[in-house]
Amino acid sequence: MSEALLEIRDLHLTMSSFDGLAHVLNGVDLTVRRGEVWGVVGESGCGKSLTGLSISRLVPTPPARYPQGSIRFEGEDLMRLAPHRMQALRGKRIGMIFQDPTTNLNPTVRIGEQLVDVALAAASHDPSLLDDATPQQFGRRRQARDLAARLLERVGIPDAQARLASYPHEFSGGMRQRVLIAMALIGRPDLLIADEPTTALDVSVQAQILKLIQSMVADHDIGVILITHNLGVVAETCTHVAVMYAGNVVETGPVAAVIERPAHPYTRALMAAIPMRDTPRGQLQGLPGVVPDLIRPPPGCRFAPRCDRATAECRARFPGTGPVAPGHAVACYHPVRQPKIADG
Amino acid sequence: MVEPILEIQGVRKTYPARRSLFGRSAAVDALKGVSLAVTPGESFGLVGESGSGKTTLTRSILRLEAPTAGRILFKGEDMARLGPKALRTLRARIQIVFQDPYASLNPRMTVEEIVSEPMLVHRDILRLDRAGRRDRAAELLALVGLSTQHLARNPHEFSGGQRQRIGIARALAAGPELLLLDEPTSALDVSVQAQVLNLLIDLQDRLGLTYLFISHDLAVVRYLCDRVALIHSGVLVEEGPTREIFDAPQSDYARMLLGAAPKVRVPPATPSG
Amino acid sequence: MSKLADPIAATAAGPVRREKLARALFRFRQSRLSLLGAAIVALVLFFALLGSVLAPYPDDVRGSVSTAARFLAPSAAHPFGTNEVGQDVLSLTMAGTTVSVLAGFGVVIIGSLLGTLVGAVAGFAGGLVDEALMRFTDLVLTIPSLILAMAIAAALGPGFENMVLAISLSWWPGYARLVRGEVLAAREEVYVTAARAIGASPARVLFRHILPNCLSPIIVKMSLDMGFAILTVAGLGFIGIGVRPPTPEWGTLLSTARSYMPDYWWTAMAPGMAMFLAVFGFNLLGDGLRDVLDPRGRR
Amino acid sequence: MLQFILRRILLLIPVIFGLTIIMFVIARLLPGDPVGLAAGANATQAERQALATEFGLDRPIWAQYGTYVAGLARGDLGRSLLTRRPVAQDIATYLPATLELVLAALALAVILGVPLGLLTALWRNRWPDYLSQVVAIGAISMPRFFLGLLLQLVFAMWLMWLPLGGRLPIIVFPPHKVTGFLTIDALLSGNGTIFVTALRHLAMPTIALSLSPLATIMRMMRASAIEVMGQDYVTTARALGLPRRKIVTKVIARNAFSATLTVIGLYFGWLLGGTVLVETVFDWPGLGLYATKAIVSQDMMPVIGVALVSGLIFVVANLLIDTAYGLINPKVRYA
Repeated sequence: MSEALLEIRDLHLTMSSFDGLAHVLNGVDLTVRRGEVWGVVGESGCGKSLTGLSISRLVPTPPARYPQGSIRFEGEDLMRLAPHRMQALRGKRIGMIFQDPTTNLNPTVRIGEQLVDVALAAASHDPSLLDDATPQQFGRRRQARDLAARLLERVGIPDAQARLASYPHEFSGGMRQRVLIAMALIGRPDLLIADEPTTALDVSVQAQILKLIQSMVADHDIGVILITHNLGVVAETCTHVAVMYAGNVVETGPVAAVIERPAHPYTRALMAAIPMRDTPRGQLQGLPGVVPDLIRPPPGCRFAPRCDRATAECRARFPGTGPVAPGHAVACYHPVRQPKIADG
Repeated sequence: MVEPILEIQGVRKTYPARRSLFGRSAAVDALKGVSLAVTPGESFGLVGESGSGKTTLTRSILRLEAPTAGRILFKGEDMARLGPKALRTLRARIQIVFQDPYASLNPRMTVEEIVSEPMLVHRDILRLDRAGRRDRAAELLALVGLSTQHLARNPHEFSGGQRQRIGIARALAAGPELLLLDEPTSALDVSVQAQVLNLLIDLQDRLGLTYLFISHDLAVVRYLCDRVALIHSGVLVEEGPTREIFDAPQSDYARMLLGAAPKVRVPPATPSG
Repeated sequence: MSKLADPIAATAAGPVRREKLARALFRFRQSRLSLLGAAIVALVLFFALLGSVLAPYPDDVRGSVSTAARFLAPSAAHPFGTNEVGQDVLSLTMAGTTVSVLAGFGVVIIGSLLGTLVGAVAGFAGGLVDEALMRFTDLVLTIPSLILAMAIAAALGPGFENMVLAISLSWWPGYARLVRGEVLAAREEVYVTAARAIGASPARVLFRHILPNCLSPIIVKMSLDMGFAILTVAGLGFIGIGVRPPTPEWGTLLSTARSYMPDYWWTAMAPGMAMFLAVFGFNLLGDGLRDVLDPRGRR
Repeated sequence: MLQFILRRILLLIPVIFGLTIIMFVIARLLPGDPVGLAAGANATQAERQALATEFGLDRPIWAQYGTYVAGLARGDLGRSLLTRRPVAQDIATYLPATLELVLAALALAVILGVPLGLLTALWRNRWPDYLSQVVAIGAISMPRFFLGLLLQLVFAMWLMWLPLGGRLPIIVFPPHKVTGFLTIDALLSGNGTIFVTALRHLAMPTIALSLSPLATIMRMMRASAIEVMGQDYVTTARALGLPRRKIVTKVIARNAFSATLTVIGLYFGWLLGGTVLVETVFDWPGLGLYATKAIVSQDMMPVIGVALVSGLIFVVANLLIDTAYGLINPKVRYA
């Protein structure tokens, strides 16, 4: 069990809005080790993206506030870090990829220049990064350019050296996402956070991008957090999964365990709502009710109002996270302990 | 053989090259001769990725665009040869539900105005006065799982799932026979999607509607549709009963697409825990 | 940034329209600047209506002169002093509000009506009609508006109506471009396609779906333009075309005051500051309205 | 790129043609009394009739237009009753003064407006931003000619720091004419003192003319910078560790400026209009003053000539701005 790369403990986040104070994160716990690919899955408004952004402290703190909780990266609490030291981590130790490839690249700057800028920023903290690209006497910018070309080739962009001079609008959606992956990994980070990296892409392109992320992980032995609302993507790409609902992690564990023996009622409802190979027409079980209002959240477990197993205990106090199997934990007083569900 | 409710015969669509101030953009062949037939009461799935031409086909069926060649017949009548009046009455019989719940409803209108607009536009057929339209609107809202209390509200006060229900109520207002569903649930969360899909199935059974279901999501198409057609860059690649297509795909494109779609099951070679 | 929780399910019953109005008013009150703007505009409109009546020396306004009271320095009796013919500058300025504001309204209303018509037809019809109308609009825009207004005023000859017409004829292209852009954007909206798919007639689509959603930016531009129209009217007055004396008008007042600088400098202060205040008020109000009305601004 | 410019130049021809039609309509067709205006107020009936036939006002419209355009082709913009000289000649002499003033004002507005807009955007919602917003709206609301009078009153009459008006003191010989811009010609002929005097004369009119565009460009730049700061690619740049300085210059400033550039083109036309009032206040011998004097004495042809030339300058200026926009924003080039 290598020492934890990232440890989020009891993270709380409140966001002030016109209608009042929204309690968006309600004590998130997550631990990621090198080589692990964590799928953080949940429906819109569950706080998965905000969790990802909070790690790199990209959530602007005038509207948002972190009343309690810590985010330890290799033992160091990022919440207490000075801004300039935090900036030193971004891109160098923590890489990020976002959802929409059409809006995440600077439209007025060539691809090569954008890659070089990230490489130079990372190299300013660790000069050795550029050395293995080309010998030193050619100058840092030239070294960075060669590194960028190599990265573009690595992510599967044909004649990379020439394409450095192209502008973002000259690439397709899939190609742009590859460029963004190259940008996120050029600083050789130890943790990669990908927020819905394939949602905006076609199914065929999505499959290629997911395989690319998997091979990059294998090459550099890094930890990955893949944020998505699609359980299928998690099943085929991730080693572990954390299911989130209304600001809480309700179930975590190895992918196989959680998919075959989902223990939390919400995870089960989520899987029952997905049309499978053999779901007879009309038998799909929708989840009645609505996501809770985060400005006046229900006391205790936030899923209780929609949960058919809820008891007075659930509505009174928020259940702590307890194990149901080795490495497989759930935040519920009445987890479901059953044999494997039929094959998906 | 039952006479098809909708027939698309060899429809082609070419967008001419646009001479813009800064350069020429090449002519685009969006549809290269597509033919298919939808029988009454059926749910027909049209699956294609972006740029496959499925949106162009939808707009051609609704006569929002005229195909360059080929014919589209609704219950045997060639829609191109209909006069403006006949075309308008035809529009009452074909309605559409859009993908984006946030953009498909006029932000300045109340739910009552939105749902009763088709009845107002086609008052010559439906012959409903103001009160009649209001009652029917309330009835339709109940049919899609909303309440009369929502009539006076504006779209921005509803969740994505509820807006999609309002879109469906509007589509049913003029009493259509064919409903075009343009990716109606892809913008919704899984749990909400399931409710809307079941609502669509329930409405089809109760009102005997025919669905043309357009989507890029194979799992949803398999769940809802009896027959499926795969379209790729303007060409119909494969067509047939849903079971056959999914269990024994003939074309390479179909096999690739089915393989690429992520499935919620433990893949055989699970990366070590 | 992810979208926060979906908008909360339909809120409690209660009269809906009042609640929407309350939210809009709250946002308007929030920015103190727009409140200040609204107050100034109210003051300006008040003087526009009752200026000549409320003026401390109403007969001065009607053109009576008294050489004895020439160039009196600012005093309690004459806060802004008197001019070369002994008339109280403050009274003239207060009366001058009427002409400036009236002309401003005239320009904005004629300009916006003409421009909206051209813009809506061009945006909605598209094709050749759009091309022709827009080429003509751009053509009118190439000539600087003040010079064009001067040319038209020169051709039409002096007088209040001619001046207002001259400025309006050079003012409408701004609205044409704005409305055309809004209509083109609205045409692409999904709910407009939905209306056409339902079978709504082109007229219904334009007036029930497209124009209502273009209204806010037009209203914002009209309130901003009020200020600039007043400036242009005063400008034409300053260079000598426009209202014939004895009707008091800020531009002409300033022009005559100029020739008595620097000894009797106070004669210029009142009209100049009145101009500044009026335009400042309309600009603040316009900004405030934009935050409240323009959905795009809020989205 | 070249093809793009050539096509735009070709587009000039219909524009010029269109301008002549508009001017012809104003000069001849508007209900005013063109003959009376052209002949001057106290002309006798015989003189008016002679002028009518001379200008062919009794001939059909299109024939009149034919002679009008033929005249234009020969550079004949009619004759000014006031100066007795052909309008075209007057315009040639007064044009450089207006251009010098307009370009100086535009330069000042852009050089100060763009960075100020960026700074207020970066510090938005804090007190300096609120203050700058109020001052900006104040600057936009200040009538140019009233501001000119105030500047004259304070700096010329009371403090005597700056000259009251005009381009050069009468006693000073203008430098050898190359561009017609006194400041540049003075530099070219290496005459420092004339350069300084010319600059001191240019100061107040430039400030009066540029205050409003400066504030508007600042607000425009601020609005587009704020919009850019909300874009995903800025979040990506921050997430990947780009230093704040580079994010501000290369990501925010560049994208915001390319959006503001198109507006600066439109503003050039506004400045041309604005000079009319500023030149009147400062007796600045440019097209504006020329047109004002002409209009007051009902002398039609100069006003028409000035409007035509201003239109042309505006079109050419916008062509240059669009080309610059094409260079900065690559997407436009490969549209």
